[in-house]
Amino acid sequence: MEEVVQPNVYVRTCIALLMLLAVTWSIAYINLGPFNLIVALAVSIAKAIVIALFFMHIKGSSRILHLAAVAGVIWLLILISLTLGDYISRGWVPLNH
Amino acid sequence: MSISISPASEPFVGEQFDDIEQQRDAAKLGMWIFLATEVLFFGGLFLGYTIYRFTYGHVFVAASRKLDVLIGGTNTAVLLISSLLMAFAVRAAKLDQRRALVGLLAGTALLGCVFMSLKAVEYHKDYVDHLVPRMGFKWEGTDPGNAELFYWIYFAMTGLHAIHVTVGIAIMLVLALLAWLGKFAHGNHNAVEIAGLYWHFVDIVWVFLFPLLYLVGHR
Amino acid sequence: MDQFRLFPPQASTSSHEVDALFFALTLISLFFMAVIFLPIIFFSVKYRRGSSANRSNPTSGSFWVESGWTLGAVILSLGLFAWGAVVYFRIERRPSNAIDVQVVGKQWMWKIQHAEGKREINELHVPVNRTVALTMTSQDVIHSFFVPAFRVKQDVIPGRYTGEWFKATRTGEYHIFCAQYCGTQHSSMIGRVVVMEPRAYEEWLKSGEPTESIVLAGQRLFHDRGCSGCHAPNSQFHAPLLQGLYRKPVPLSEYLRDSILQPGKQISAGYQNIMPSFAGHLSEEEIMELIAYLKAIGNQPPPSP
Amino acid sequence: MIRDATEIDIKTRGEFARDNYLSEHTVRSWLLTTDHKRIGLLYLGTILIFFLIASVAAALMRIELLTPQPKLVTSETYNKLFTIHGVLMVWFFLIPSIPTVLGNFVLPMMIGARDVAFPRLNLMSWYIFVAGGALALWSLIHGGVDTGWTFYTPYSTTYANSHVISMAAGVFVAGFSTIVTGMNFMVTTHKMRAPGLTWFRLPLFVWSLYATSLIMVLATPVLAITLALISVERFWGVGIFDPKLGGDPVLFQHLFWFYSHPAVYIMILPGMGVISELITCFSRKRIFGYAWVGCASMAIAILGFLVWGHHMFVSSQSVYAGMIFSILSFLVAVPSGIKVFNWTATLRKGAIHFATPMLYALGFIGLFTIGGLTGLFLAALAVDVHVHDTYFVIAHFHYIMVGGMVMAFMGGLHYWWPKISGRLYPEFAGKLAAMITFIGFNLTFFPQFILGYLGQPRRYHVYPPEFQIFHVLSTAGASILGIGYLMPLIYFIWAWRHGRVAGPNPWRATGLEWQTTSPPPKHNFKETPIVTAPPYMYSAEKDVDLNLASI
Ligand code: HEA
Ligand code: HEA
Ligand code: HEC
Ligand code: CUA
Ligand SMILES: [Cu+2]
Repeated sequence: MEEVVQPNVYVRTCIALLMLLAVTWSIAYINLGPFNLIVALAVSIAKAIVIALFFMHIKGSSRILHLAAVAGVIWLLILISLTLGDYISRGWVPLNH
Repeated sequence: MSISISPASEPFVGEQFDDIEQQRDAAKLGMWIFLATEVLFFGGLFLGYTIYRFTYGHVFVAASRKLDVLIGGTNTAVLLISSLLMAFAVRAAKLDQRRALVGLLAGTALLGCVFMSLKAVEYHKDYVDHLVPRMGFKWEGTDPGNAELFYWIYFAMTGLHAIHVTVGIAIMLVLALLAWLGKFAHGNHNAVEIAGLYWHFVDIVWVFLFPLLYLVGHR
Repeated sequence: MDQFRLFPPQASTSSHEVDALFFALTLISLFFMAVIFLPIIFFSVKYRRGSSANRSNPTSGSFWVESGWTLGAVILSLGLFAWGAVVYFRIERRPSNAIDVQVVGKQWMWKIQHAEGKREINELHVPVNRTVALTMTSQDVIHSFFVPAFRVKQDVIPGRYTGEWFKATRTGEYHIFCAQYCGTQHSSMIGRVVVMEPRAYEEWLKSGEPTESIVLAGQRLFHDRGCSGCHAPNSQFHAPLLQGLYRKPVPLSEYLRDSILQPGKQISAGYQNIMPSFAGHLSEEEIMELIAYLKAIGNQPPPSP
Repeated sequence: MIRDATEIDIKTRGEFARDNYLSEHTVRSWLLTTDHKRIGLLYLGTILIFFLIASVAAALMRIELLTPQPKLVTSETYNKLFTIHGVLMVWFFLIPSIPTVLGNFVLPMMIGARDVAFPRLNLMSWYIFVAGGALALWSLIHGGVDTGWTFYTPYSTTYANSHVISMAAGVFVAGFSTIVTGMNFMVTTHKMRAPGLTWFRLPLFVWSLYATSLIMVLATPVLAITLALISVERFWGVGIFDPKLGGDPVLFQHLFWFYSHPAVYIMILPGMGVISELITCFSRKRIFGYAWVGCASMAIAILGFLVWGHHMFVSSQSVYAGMIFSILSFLVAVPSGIKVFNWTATLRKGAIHFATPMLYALGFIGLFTIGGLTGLFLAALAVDVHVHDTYFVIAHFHYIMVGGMVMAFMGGLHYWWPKISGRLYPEFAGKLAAMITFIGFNLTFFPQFILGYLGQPRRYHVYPPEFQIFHVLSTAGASILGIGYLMPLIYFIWAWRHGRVAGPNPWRATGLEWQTTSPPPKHNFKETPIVTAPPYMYSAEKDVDLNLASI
């Protein structure tokens, strides 16, 4: 028999998640300018981490699983940041007038 | 990943493995690697979203406002709760609680169906509101082309996610059936555990989709 | 143009710069080939199985040797990168005081128009020793405007303007190739650049039927298509005057293009978004003519109200 | 003194193992097998079919290009030929080649395991692959596709009127087979190693397969979603690559190359792994700089994800992005250099034996080096402006992919053939084929460098007459090259039944796969091996003594 987690850990995790959902949802009605996006993303990341740690049991599992869990995200960041870099810097050197 | 089914009281160990530990570790690692590929599979769409949101920020805000936050938000809650049930299902499987396991898997599937039904209602509403590209799309505001682009990305992302939910529901139903037949008894709960990982992953994707699509800018 | 050769003609200012880097790379490649192939041959002979060479104290690694060649390769790489980047920057950045030529690519031909209004297809006449700058777009798929003798190439993208420039240094005829695969007749999308003495070029410009300059054509369109109905001092619509516009920092061709085709994308401060989109109503050539006109009046001072 | 590889085994000569993985002969036993060795052979058969079709396309192209004006086929057909050639060669031959055939066959044995971690998934991945191939062939039979293997938008989405969707679907499906294989190999390497087999005792082939799997797993899904987007856009006519909606066709290129540049390392890393095995075995010496070569594989795999924009220097990508991608491209070349240098250094003080696999390995080093160095020309921004989309690029990648990877595949096939079949192939024929391949290859592709710098664009059906001489040389070379490929096909088939019995370890190599009988039994080892030493404990000095004594 493998070890199992206490049920209240799951319940608390879920409550935390629902609270975070409430945060994003309500923040959206306040104008924070560009911070709306930043807050929304921060909350989403927090939610994702909570789910991975407790529901998916990353907490307490081997290091290789930690690596596998972040690898996809890091690679996605590579894809997005380098491509976005192209779009942002287009036009810095005018190719036509 | 190998779904090991055996009625014996000893857990079933594939002939390539030395012991059940190795088998479980392998299955978990395999699933996590698969989830990494899933991140990048969705990643292509996230990239498209990022680039066009960067280029056409204003229209994206306007277009996002037409989506139904109430349905989107409720659906987020539905998925989060379904994840709770799933977590309990895995626990029940490990503790060899057959009845609880069947119930929890069925419950997870049920919430998945609730999600899909709400999604269907929402898609229909979008259709009625002329928000579906190529199907009577109408846009009163500025820049109809880029607004259409937003909805196209919206449907691509939520559509791909919906496909994943549907697959997840099917898996849950099959697992519930197998659990009912007692296939996961005696430590053979590997399949439930990795299916759980999948379900939680689908949940995480939605956690990002909800604010990015429904809450662009403030409302 | 049609004779056997091992090396392409060098007919522009860039061609020398690119070739210099090319030769440097060739030399470095030969160096590495020597450094690798000669030892392989030497060892193959000396240490062939059964030879009586001394094989005592074999080494299977050395931190210093490894770091040495790694570092050497890194430094060399950085140098080569820098050289390539400097020349690239020059090739990509459009110089001022150039002769403007508009190029529209379509399956499978190049439509070219000079500022003076003269049009040609699959041919480009330019004077020698003058900088010529192309503003290019495509009306269907991606093409690429490639003149090997000038060592320049640039993809031509639908919905956008890209630029390419060269300064021919030798008269003669050179190939134009479409280098980006664009469909069935991709390999027939070829033409020639004719580099002429300035005098001959002037004559060529004047030859044939008299043409309306690109700016004049744009002006005509501006009236015919109803732009002037709004963008005029006494218009009943509240629309910005376009004189002086081009002096503002933003307005490049790209911006003007978007203003005409996707007017809602960036709204000028203080105006309502009432301008209709002209997407689909203007050909790529017409848009280019309008832009040329807008640039011309854009350089004028705004009329005092 | 031993002059010929076939003679090595005289002393170590063993028996043909009767109890082996091939013992069952029914069709069912093949189609339902979960044995990694059999799956490797299933893959071998499948990819050879695709190689054959793609080669016929190459032959037709080469014959057509003999004359500047069209003779044999129409432009439309020509475009379909290079598309099918590229698509099949890349996705249905070269990417699966070494990983799924040699990797499947020897990886579990090399790490002392009974099988891969997920044998049933392994079989499933073959079926997925076959399904993808079937879709691609369906598309071919119904008229083919004319987009080039790169599927650039908006041509592929809006303008091409050929069977793009089914071809994209074929590649999409095959992609999942790649992902499953990569995942399987990674888990196998992590979880199934024999006791004592630490990471730094792994054979370098395993390191390279691990690095390859990393790319397969992290890059392929992006290709999948991109192809899905193409199909959807083509089908429904709305989409994110369409300039009419403000979409950007260049975004497609980012997505495509984010996959396809790493994919070129899927197409070379396994080859490098094979070469590491061959060089050390046939010079009877420990490989020089083991850890550096192993880590270089990982460095290539990871850095390889950061350079994709070097395919887009003239695509209207930003000048600064171009510079970033250029500098990273130069840096990713360094670990490849480390490998080449280490292979060369390994030869020093060895006892070099010129058996067929070694000839292929040396050929690989030569051709890969040339191909790689010309990659630097392409990475140097200004030069790429001129040679982009010309035959210079064609020559660059054929040097690496055909001169490099196909050579490595052949070398590996010859090296492990005695293990796979339990028999030796005729050594003289092997050497001859290796030599013919090498000569034919250079004649085919070297002229293309000159052609490319002269400005001959790629994907050209008709071309200016002054280029003809180089095309003629190239076609002549291809005919010789074709013979070089056909020969092994013939003598391998012959040797399968009639070759001399090889015994467990004809090369007296050190890997675990050589410690079991040939052909190996169903679960590879009679008992799980325990590893106590680093790999490649060869000794050139002793080897020479041994030989001299046997004169
Ligand atoms: C197996 C396949 C493979 C491999 C391994 C490589 C390896 C490399 N490739 Fe290649 N490439 C392709 C397959 C491959 N390529 C294909 C298929 C295309 C065309 C796609 C298409 O458009 O259809 C292409 C196109 C291509 C381009 C775009 C050209 C264009 O379209 O304009 C570029 C540009 O930078 C490039 C660069 C490189 C570099 C720098 C390496 C490096 O990794 C090479 C590293 C190796 C060496 C450098 C040699 C050994 C090193 C030394 C001897 C030490 C000395 C080194 C230094 C000083 C750094 N490649
Ligand atoms: C990945 C592996 C791979 C392999 C192994 C090959 C192998 C070969 N390739 Fe190819 N090639 C590509 C990948 C590969 N290629 C890719 C990705 C492209 C780009 C496609 C695109 O642009 O979209 C390309 C494009 C390409 C072109 C450019 C087409 C164009 O742009 O117009 C050419 C032209 O010479 C060519 C030739 C060859 C030849 C001669 C071989 C030889 O190695 C093949 C040898 C085999 C034979 C020759 C057939 C067997 C022999 C006979 C049947 C005997 C009779 C033969 C004759 C009389 C000639 N290839
Ligand atoms: C119905 C009225 C109307 C017509 C017709 C019209 N415009 Fe406009 N235009 C406007 C208004 C109003 C604005 C300011 C709001 C905006 O930026 O979209 C504008 C803005 C512009 C701008 C951007 C100016 C700036 O300061 O950034 C350009 C350039 C332009 N128009 C060109 C054209 C051309 C060329 C045509 C004809 C092909 C045309 N317009 C036809 C009303 C019109
Ligand atoms: Cu136009 Cu190729
Ligand atoms: Cu590349």
